[in-house]
Amino acid sequence: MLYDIFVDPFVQMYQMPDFFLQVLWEGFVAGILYALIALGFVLIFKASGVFNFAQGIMVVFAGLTLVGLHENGVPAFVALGLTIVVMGVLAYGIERVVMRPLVNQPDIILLMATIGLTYFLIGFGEFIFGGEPKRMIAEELWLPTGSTAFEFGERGLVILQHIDIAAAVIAIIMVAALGIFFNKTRIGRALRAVADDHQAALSVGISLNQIWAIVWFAAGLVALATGIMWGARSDVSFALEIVAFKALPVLILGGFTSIPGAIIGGLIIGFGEKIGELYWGGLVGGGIESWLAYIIALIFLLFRPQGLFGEKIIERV
Amino acid sequence: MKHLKTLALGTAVALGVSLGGVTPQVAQAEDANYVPLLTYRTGPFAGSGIHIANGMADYLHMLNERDGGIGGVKLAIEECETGYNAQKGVECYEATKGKNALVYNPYSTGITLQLIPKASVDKIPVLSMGYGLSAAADGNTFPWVFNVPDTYWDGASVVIKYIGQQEGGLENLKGKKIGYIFLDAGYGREPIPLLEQLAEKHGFELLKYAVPGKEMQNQSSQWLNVRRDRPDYMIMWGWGAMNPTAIKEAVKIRYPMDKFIGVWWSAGEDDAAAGGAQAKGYKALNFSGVGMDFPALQDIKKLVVDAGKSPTDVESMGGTLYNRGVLNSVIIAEGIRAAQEKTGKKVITGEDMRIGLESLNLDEARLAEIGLAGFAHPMKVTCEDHSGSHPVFIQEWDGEKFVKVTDWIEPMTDTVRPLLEAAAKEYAEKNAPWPERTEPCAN
Amino acid sequence: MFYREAGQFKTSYQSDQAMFPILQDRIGMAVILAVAFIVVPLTANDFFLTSIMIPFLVFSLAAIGLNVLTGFCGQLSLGTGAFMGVGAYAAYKLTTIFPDVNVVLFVLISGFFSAGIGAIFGLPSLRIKGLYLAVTTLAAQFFLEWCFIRIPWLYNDNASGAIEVPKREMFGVIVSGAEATPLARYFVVLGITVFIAFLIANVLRGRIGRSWMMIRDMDIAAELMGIRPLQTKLMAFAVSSYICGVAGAMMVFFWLNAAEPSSYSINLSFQILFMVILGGLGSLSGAFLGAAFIWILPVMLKFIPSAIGLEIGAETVEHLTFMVVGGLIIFFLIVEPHGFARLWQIAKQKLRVWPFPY
Amino acid sequence: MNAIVTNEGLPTSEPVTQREVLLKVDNVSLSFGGVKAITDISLDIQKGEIRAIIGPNGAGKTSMLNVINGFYHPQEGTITWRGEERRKMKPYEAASQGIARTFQNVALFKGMTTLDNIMSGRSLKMKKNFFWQLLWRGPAEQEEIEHRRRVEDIIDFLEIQAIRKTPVGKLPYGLQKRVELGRALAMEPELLLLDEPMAGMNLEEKEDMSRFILDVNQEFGTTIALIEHDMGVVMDLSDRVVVLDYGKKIADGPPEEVQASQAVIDAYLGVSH
Repeated sequence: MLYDIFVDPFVQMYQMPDFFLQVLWEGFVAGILYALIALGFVLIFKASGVFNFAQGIMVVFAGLTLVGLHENGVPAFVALGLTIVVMGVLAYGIERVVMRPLVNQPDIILLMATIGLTYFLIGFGEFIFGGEPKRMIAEELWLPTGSTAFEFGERGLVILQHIDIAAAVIAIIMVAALGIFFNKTRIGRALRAVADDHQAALSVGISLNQIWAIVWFAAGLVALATGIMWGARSDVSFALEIVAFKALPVLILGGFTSIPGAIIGGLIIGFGEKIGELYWGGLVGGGIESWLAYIIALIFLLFRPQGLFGEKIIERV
Repeated sequence: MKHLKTLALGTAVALGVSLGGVTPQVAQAEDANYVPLLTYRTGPFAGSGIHIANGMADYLHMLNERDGGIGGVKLAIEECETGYNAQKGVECYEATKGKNALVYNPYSTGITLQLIPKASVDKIPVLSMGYGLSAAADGNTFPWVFNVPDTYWDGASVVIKYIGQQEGGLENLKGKKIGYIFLDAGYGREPIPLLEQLAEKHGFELLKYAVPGKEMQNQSSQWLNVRRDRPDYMIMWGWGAMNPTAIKEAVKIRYPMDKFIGVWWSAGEDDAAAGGAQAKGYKALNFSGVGMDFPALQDIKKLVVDAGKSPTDVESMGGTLYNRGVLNSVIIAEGIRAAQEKTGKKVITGEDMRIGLESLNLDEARLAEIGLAGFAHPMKVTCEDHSGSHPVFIQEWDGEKFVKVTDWIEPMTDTVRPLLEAAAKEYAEKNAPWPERTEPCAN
Repeated sequence: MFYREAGQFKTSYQSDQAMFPILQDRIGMAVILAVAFIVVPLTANDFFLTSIMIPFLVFSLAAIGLNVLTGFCGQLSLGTGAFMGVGAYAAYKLTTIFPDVNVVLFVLISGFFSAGIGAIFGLPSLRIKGLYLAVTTLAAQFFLEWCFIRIPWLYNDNASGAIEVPKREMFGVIVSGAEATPLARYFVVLGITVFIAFLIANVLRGRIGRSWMMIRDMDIAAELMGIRPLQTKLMAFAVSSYICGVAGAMMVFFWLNAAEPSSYSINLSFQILFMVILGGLGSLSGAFLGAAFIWILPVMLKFIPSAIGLEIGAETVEHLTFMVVGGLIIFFLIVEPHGFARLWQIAKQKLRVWPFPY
Repeated sequence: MNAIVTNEGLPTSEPVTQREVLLKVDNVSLSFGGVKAITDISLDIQKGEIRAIIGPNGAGKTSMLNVINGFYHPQEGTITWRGEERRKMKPYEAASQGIARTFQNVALFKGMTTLDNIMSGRSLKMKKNFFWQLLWRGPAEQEEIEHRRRVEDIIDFLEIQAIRKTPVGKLPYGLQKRVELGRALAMEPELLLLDEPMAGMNLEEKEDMSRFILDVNQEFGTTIALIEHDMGVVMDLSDRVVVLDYGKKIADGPPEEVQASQAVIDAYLGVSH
């Protein structure tokens, strides 16, 4: 028993290095996708303090809109453009209808509102585009779909999917672009000001409403990118929503407000759950992926309640 | 804001008041046979469910259009959305059973399991065509449940038999590794006892890969495990979004597709198409015809789909799952017809329907008569055997469509049947006191 | 005018701290109980009982359970569904091991199992607060759900992986299993729900209820006043989980008859949370109102189109239901974040001053 | 110094120094990360006195109170309570030893009524367990009524009968402060810590509050330690004053003495260090 837990997995890693590499790669790709969803959460939480449960649904909704439009005869890139417009309208609508009237409500009310939004978007998306899973139009968007295998020692093989590589590249571009946007533009500065202190930002003439709409739009774009990547791995349908729950432990690890935290947290969870599942999961019947991420996050939280990158909390009275 | 609050108060009160009026009308036309269809066109399983739902509804509507129903009595058809959710399924059942429902087709093993104990109490049969509780094939224990034409255990035995054929005999399975990837729910677990039995008997190693329902679209770990274990064959019991994802993942790890065999529910065109060109060679069981070359299907197209009376997409007609839905309705319709003959009544009840299903005999002549010659293997139900363990065939994906690649293969009835009876007995014991069969055999 | 307490004087502290100090409320409560125990059983049909009343009561109880934790103690939990599941599986194991013992007793005992599990998962609440805690309770949800699937002992190795409720009698009446009449099941559910709601109302107005609210309103001040935070929070977790566990057991024994692990999924947690929030955090009557709204509205929406003769596909109805429920949730949150309980108070206030606007 | 409180009937005539020492703080230092909040402070609080802690903003006054009631744990130094050295303890343990307090920013339980807030002060004194609470009828109810009587006495004392059933969130600031005092009194403490009890009050409210503080001290014999910025109030109310600045003690003694201290004058006028 002890052997199975403490020795055997490492022996396996050593004996089949190609497989171990493959596991790490899968963990990396999963981690990137979790990080992208978490990134959407972080953007919104930073700017408005809203824990946006609907981020997972926005991912599906964006993907579904893109594919749905294409299915109805819209050329791929036009559909992409239209989807961006739709996400913009959605962001504006959410700001107008949900966020503005609910400003200054307690966290839990805002959280519930985003869960309400989740329900609404599920119904709305399926109402418009139908409920069956749809194939992502990866090829039409000029995304690579093949795979490359690397020989590795004797009989060894590491297979890299091109789409996964593309996902990683796009994620990096996305984060870099957001970084530039935050640090170099006027709106970015205003956004950081809002994140720091709403009242103070208001008093220097920054429009909160405008910032919120922009942030929701940015989160919508991140969602769209995530939706395309994830959709290319498995089809687009609302079943993906559940996978989005994986982004929550990522947030806990990384802290609710840290963009680097989201990315590193995503990678930790991605690696952790794949390695855990493949080398230790078998001991308890497998499927531990569904909760391992949460347990990792929970244990972590007990030692560092503020997350990886959060600041130490000093309680005051 | 103040007005908003008044409005909210008003809304709340209005909702409260209208509550009283909700109870669905039990008023049902006296001169129709009422068939509720528990379907799902939403949720993670909609991808498979929509085709089934269309097939089921379209055939029954076609009968109404073409023949004015069955035996001169129209069919009242009502769909109730379950979302593959057991709770909603039961709700649908409770809401519709009072309207003199004839039979239920839950299209979910989970819902089926919940309805089985209710069936004998409410006197409404459950028809779980090729799914549900395998043990329900034992008509003596489960007089109200039908799983014609085959149980999952029949299906699993056919897969093993086929693999044996490929390897040049069942004895060559010794020492082989066979992987079983399944939806981790009642559905996917159902065949495990049989597969384990066969593994012991024929000396192969059974490797199980469970896919949790909520992680259907994220199977990379399971397939990494497959890659590590390198099983000689893979068997899949998948449904909904699990199927296309699994096929994609199999392609991704470069698993030889011709050694990958799905159950009849993993046989959708969309499922295989998701794997792209590399999915060529993927195999699946089937027991219903593929294609549109059947007069009855042409009638559906003409009278229902083209007439705009159905949400069905013309292109999806003739697909495996659509045709499966049609076959389901064929069995319902033939059950009703048999019941009308046996009882002499035109408008029948659930109890009559049970008799009708129990005396179902869909032979070749009858299939031809209803315009479905060769659509399915002739099937027959007896009082003892509610499944019949009918032969099934295997179809292969050629990159565009499924092609039948084997002849009809008989299940290993001699192995399966005793196990079924033992399982039925065990079920009755576990659920003691389980009602004894009191219904006389009408055959 | 209609709801006026003028002239009702309290002469003792006892009467002042009664559960319903105002006469009109006492009358109202008596009427509600009379309707529940007499009018409904006499008039309702099977559908109304099985698909509306029984689930409504089960969910009300679950909402009360979550309300103890979230509404009164301020600890946000998304693991309610799993805690309900623990109750259901515990009751199932107990009644299949000891088939001769009264099933209602087991349903009540099963709550202790979920109370224990709930307390264990409540441990992190000492260090983790707010939304972080909410996310960690998801760990409980997903871990327990996994247990329901992967520990076959819990469902007696049924091939189906589901628990199926056997036939059980109480005082010669069949109360569970397929043969139990809706009426019998209704009475059992109603009895348990009213009983537990009454007991919990007692706890909430006393010392323990107050200590929960102290933690909720200002945990630091509470601690400086001698409240032990861990003990108090764990107690809230345990009591809350007990109630949820009983509700979960009732859900399978007296309503669904069989349950799969997916019956106790995260969606159930959300559903209960909606009931609590829309009903009103920290209000027992709110739990009932919220349960009525969240459970009955979709059922209504589902059957309204066919009732008024509209030909809409089943899936369209489902989509519309999602949209309407989601939209209404947002609407009510915007209009009255304190829930229906507050709306009801506003209504009472209006009745009190009627016919004058103020 | 405008005398807003008349000194009629000051506690006792016996010399202040002869009283029993209730709480003694020796060489305490506290820091957060690199920031030193308190450096090497020693002070004592004697039974029955009113002890004021004053100093400019950020002097470490509130931190000192937090140390005394166990919310912060000093890195160095000892705390002696009734002659016994206190180990590192949780705030609720301090509370059970008889230390109560009010807060700089009102820390009432916002969702509860005035009555419930004050009743919450009785939490430590109520013992009936969960099962009696479930039943309510009988012991739990008796206990509740018994404590309700004590709470009503406090309500009468503070003259807040009319707002008994009002949720405290709806009360004006002055009344909230009063309710908070009532809540602390309900604990029947040995030592009552008041953190700026008069901040943000108008003259009339200050007068009321001062009277309540004196009454508490005299009628119930409660020892009081208070932080206050209003020098007039401090000088008139307190028996002894300790002055903190930048986390250090710069003066300690009777009001008049402290008032004359050069260090104190410098601290308040902002002489550069």
